[in-house]
Amino acid sequence: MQELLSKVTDKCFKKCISSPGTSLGSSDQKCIAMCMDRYMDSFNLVSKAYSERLR
Amino acid sequence: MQELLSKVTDKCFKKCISSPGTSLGSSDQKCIAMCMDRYMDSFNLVSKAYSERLR
Amino acid sequence: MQELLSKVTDKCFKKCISSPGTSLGSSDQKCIAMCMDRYMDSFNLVSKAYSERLR
Amino acid sequence: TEKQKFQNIIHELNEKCWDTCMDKPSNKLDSRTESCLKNCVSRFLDANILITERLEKKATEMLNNHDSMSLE
Amino acid sequence: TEKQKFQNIIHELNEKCWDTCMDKPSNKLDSRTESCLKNCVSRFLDANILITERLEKKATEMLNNHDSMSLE
Amino acid sequence: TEKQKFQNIIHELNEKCWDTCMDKPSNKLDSRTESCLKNCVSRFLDANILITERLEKKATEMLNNHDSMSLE
Repeated sequence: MQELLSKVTDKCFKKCISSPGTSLGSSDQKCIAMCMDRYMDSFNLVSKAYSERLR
Repeated sequence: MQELLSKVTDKCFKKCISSPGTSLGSSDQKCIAMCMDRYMDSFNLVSKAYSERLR
Repeated sequence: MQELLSKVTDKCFKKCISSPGTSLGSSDQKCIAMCMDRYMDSFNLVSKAYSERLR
Repeated sequence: TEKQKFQNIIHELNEKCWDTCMDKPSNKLDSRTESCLKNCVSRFLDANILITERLEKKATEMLNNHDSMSLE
Repeated sequence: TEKQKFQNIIHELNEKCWDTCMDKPSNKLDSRTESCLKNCVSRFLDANILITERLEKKATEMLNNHDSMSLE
Repeated sequence: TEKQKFQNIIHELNEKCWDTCMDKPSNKLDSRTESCLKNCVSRFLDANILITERLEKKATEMLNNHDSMSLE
């Protein structure tokens, strides 16, 4: 969980906040929320694909 | 050896497979083989250059 | 200190020496010196900003 | 140690914000880069809080729906 | 532990394939990104196998030619 | 061990210089890439020496001025 938190923060900060402003605007927040959901989708998909290949 | 395997895979995957398809085509395979040989050339050359500077 | 040395070398080599030549020219040296000073400025500033947020 | 842990966080944060904010290094830290670095630290912490809360919410939902739904 | 090792591989693989496949995050994982992620995992494992085999072959050759040739 | 430490340095240095010098891999290491790799190692070590010296000088200055100036 700690690992996931750190990776999501790293990846989604890069994707969503290219030039940091004085506050986290609502579009930044939306981007971060979506990015986090997609990162977890990706993690599940990669996990499944890897397990299937191992069989 | 484990370290070399992991670095070669990382670097050569990035160099040779920018958009992964449904199989590893022959040109991808050729690129990976060449990339691996060059990575080992580079490793030997860097190792030699570093040793010479230390002397 | 060891960590700082390794990070400064990494970041400033990338910023200042994009195509390595046969010697470290005076402009490269100047760039590296400035880059190192700015990296330490940045470290102090980030450290201060982080401490202030924690309060 | 605590101090070491703090130093590690600063090193990592400084690396990220340096990559985000620093263009070519010059004689002095200009005000634009300075603002960018300060904002970068604050926005990174904001993002971290947002993600932590959302992650906890999702973990709780998963636990609650454990019987009726699969993880997927 | 075994489970921890598996998790670490997935974290690393996911990071690589995220960087390769994900453009701007949207409301849903679109089918193009989904295919890309699946293919990315498979191609990465293919590449890993190819490189492992070639590395073993080279190591064997080196051992066999040990007397007549230098490593260089 | 010493040998392991040496290997780790070479692995790291090779990664950096590969990223700096290698374009698309070809049948042979061409002379331009070869020069770039050799120069990359030497320049990296030059830069490392320059930074180490400067860092030591700064650390000494800080210690000497400890009473009259704050670290900022």
